[in-house]
Amino acid sequence: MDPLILGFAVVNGLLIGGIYGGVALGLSLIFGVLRVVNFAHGSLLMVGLYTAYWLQALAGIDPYASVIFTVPLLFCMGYFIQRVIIAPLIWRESALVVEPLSALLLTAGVYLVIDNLALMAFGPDVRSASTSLDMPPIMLGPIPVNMQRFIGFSAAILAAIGLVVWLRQTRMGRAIRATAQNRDAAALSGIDVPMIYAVTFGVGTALLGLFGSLLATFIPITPNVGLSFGIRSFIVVVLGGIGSIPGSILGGLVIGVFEAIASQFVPATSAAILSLGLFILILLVRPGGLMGKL
Amino acid sequence: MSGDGTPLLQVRGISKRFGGLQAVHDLSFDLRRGEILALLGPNGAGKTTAFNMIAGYFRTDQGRILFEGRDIAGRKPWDICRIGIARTFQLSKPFSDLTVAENLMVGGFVRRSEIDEIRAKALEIADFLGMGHQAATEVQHLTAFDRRKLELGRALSTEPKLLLMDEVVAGATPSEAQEMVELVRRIRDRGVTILIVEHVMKVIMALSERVIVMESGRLIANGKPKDVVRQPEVLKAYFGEGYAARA
Amino acid sequence: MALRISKNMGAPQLATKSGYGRMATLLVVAAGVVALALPIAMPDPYFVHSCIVVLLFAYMATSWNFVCGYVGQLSIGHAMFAGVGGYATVLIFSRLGISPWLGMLVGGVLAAMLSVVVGYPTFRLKGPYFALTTIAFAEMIRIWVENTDTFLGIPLNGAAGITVPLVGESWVAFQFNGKTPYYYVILVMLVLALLATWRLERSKLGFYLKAIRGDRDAAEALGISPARYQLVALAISAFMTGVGGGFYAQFFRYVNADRLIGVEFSIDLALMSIIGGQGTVFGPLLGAVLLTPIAEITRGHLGGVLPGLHIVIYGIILILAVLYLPKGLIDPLRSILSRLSKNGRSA
Amino acid sequence: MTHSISRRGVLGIAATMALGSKAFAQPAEVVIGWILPLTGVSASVGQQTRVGAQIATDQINAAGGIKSLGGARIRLVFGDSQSKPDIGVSETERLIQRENVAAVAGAFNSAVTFPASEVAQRYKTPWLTMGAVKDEITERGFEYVFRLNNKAIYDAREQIDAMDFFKKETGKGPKTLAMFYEGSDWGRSHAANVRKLAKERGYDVVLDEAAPPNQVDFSSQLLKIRAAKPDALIVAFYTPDQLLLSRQMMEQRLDLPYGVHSVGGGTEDPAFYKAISPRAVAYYFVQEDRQVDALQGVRYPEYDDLEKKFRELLGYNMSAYGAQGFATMYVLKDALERAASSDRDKLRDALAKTDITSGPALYVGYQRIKFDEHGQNTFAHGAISQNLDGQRRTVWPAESRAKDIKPIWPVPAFGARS
Repeated sequence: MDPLILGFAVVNGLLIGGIYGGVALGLSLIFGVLRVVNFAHGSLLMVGLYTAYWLQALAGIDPYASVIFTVPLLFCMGYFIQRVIIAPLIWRESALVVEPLSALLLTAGVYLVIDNLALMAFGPDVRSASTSLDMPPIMLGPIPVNMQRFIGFSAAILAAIGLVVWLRQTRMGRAIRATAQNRDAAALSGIDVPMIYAVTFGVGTALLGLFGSLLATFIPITPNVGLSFGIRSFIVVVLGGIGSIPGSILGGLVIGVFEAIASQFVPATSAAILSLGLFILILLVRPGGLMGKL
Repeated sequence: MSGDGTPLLQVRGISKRFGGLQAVHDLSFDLRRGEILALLGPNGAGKTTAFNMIAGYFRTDQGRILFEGRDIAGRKPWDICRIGIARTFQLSKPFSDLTVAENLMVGGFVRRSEIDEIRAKALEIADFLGMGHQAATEVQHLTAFDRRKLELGRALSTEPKLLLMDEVVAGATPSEAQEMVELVRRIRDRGVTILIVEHVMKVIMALSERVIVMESGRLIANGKPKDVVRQPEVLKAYFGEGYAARA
Repeated sequence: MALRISKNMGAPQLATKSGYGRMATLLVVAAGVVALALPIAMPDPYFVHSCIVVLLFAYMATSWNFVCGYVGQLSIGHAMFAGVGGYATVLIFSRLGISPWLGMLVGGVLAAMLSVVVGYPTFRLKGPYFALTTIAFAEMIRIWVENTDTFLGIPLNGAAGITVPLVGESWVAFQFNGKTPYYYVILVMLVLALLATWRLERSKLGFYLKAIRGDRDAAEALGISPARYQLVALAISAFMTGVGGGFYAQFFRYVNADRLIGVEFSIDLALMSIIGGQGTVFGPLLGAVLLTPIAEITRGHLGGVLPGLHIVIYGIILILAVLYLPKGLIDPLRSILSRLSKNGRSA
Repeated sequence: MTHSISRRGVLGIAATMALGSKAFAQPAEVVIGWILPLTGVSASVGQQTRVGAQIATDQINAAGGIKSLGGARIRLVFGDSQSKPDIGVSETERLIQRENVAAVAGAFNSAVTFPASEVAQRYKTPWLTMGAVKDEITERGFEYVFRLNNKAIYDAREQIDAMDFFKKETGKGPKTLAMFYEGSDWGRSHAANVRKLAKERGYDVVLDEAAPPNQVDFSSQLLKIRAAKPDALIVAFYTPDQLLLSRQMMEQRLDLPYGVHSVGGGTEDPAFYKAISPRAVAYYFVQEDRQVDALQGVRYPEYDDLEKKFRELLGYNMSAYGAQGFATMYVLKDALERAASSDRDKLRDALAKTDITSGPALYVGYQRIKFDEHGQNTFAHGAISQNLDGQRRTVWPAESRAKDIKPIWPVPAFGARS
């Protein structure tokens, strides 16, 4: 294989892999704290993408500027979903332990509702947003690096760092970590666990608002675009170690580079089979993932 | 009654290490047919580790565990159950969406295949536990103490020769503890040999003919309860912290 | 469900339970009579066709429930077993000329073999990990079949799928012009699956699966090797699902990977079982009987007007069921039955 | 594109069987069924077809319905296949049994059309294939199955024919081809046909690559194309993937001397052109099911009404799917008039004798509609357009070209475009 082509493949793999990791951050955070597998994760990204699209189509707001709207909006959606749909499950279980399967089914229901509401509201047509900023590719030696993807990649890294710092340094962050470690003990020491849950869910989906805005400029937007990211996000999170923030990014990078290089040797369809196989293998051999504490 | 004297279980030099921690070090003891042996020791002494090694939940790093003369070290929990060793768990783990009778039936399949027979046996055990009237109750509606009794009954349902019990009276009221002591005695009287890990001294004094004491993974004493509690190393290791604090 | 409760266990409850059991038995017998008479009473082919679809999903959901409901694990990959069964049935008939009746059984056996390969490593995983792994396995197989035209000389025909060669009305070829024969075939299959589940309830395997669902460690202490019994149950479930895939192929006369091995198909089976009441004999049947027509009616009446609405309704039902009927729709039905039986006694 | 569009029309005459007789009756209703993917990944196609068919139906009814049936009005009923074969079959059963349709049209996806048209055959109900291009659909000896549009093999042949023709015309042309297509039914079957024809015509296929649907990044595949250095690229993708591919090709300035040759799919979807920068699709060759330029000569008033209403309802210009839905209804109207009956057998016989050489049924751009003994419209053909100054203009066949149009061949590199 031509080393230049391989270099291209690695750079592309890192860029898209970082984006996968960034999109998966919220999934990992929510699982780490609430033990809820959010099946609607991809659908919420779709909401972020459409929000960015409509802000541009109706109000002429550049997708990059729309972050100031998408992030709060998605935070509220996440907060609302937790408070209204998932919290009753927690009350029913009377303990603060949600049965992972019930939660998975609930979020699967949310996914069906959101995706098809989007179909009813926006129709099945493909949309795209575009930025008015001029973004020529930057050159990494002979390899051009696409700016829009590079921004997505950088945002993923920064979001992960920001999240880690926030969880370590702030009162709220520490309360979230305490809740993740032992929700009963956290509740006993006066932490408002339901509120922590809702905030965590909100933050996890707010990240999707961010990536909705950043990806809207280069991802085709359809009501079922979430599916493209959904299953891959699960792979990324499991690979990196469920609940681990750096693990999410690392998992994304590994999958991105793995698929990019594999695709040079086999068709994309076979590469997809290989990454599913890698996913199964990791779960079986090292269920804690690359960065898991197991 | 102190058994017929022939050893049922012979533990020979078993050890277990978790990372840097030597949880059990070269532990040896015998358990005679028909006796109730108590395993004592402060928290972290390695009691539960030793217990889990016998029950097949942990692999032994070295040493042998002979049951009726056969080495069972390294066997899987379900095989160990099949050869006649039953156990209870420190935190009772009933099958909460099944009824009492159904809980008591599960273990019966190890010895029998006729379902009516198994059901009859399960109802008999329920009566034995004093829970006959609750046979059709779903376990999630039981009190904590009834769940403990059920845990014991479920172990009995496998018709064991040896019963390993982990802290059966933890959290029980004095009168419940008394009931449990009675129950354990009656189990022994049915011919079941018992190894019991217990913290509550009163229970041990009332039940066991012999105690062994562990500290930091090693055996430090072995004898009649009254004698053992006078040994200085036992006093230091055990009563110095755990028991004194509890009492 | 009814049958589970009718086990006579404790003396004091005996009266209630048998009263309840009698009601349940009556209901089952009545349902059976209705099921037998349906195509005669309502010979409209579309109606019979819809009934077959309901029964097929009921059968598939019952097969799913056989392992997943009883050990409390969520498989979202059961379609792979249906796919193996469906493809095997069609290929054995079209390539070797062997009757699909035999082909369905071979397909079932192949599905059971696949299930052992998949289940052996997978069953060590719990909860969402298990669910995600089953999706991954099924997706690997789906993508592979979609992109494989021939494998070892077997024409899988890639994404195009395979049609069943038409030979006209023939019992041997399992092809009928009318709907009624298919109806009775799937009805018999469903009854057999229900009987198998009913047997499971009172068998060692059933008790063992429920024990594993309750607590794995405790189950091990009672002489149960979880891996072994879960695998046995999975193999039986996969066999049943595979045979169902064979029926699907014969009835629709077409198999393709996108649908038959697709995630959506797997999700449908799981949802019907869960919404109806998993881990019970009749829960999956109830789920299929209620959900399939809802999907069909909303699709028929709203699909052309408000595309997507029927799936929204489906999603809302799922959310409500998980929140308010965690044991499935069978649970309130059960309490109604026992109330009725009490009233009956006092009257 | 042909591939994904299927047309299905079910004509049902509700309850008024007396109509067939010469007795003078109230204007009755003829029910026509359509099976379309109204939800799921192909929902866009289903909706466009539905709108096209509905507009045609409204026009027919407004113009007095089916005159030989005493002015019977046509009513459409739709079934949503969700692109799933079993659901398509069930919906076909419903339309035939419950809605009592006179004919069924559909169902875009070959995977649905295959088993669903067999249902129609079994019930002796005419089935008008819309969109599904799989050759075998009309090769099973089913006398009730008709197809207005191209077969898959026609699509591939037209693409290669056009290349051969440009080569002859200019003396220049590609030697090596790369194929990149979506890895499900349509893309793969098209690729198989191209592969076969390319070999016969002496083209060297240097890359043959499928991708699973709904990708989020094509960088790796573009690298492979770059490394293979083909003279031209043949693609077959649905809209989302086509959008991603076209954008990334422009971003990465992946130049192919003889351009991108797409077979319908996303490049026929008006939503695609709304979403993509015109620069990204400049000089694209698109194999189209509908030939806009060929229609410039003959305009029927129905066309203006159609195009206006279509834009009002969907927000973009007429698509090939909408055109097929529209044309299918006029083919059915023609057959109903001649059958003077909504009886399924009579309607079938009338359809078999269809020979349309004028009128709105030709809106897709065919010069004639006539079915062969397999039910295939042998006059079905597509055209190849090239995207010139932001418009797709027909460049092949030569006789369909507008006077001012000449293909740009080879195509300028991205760097050389203004």
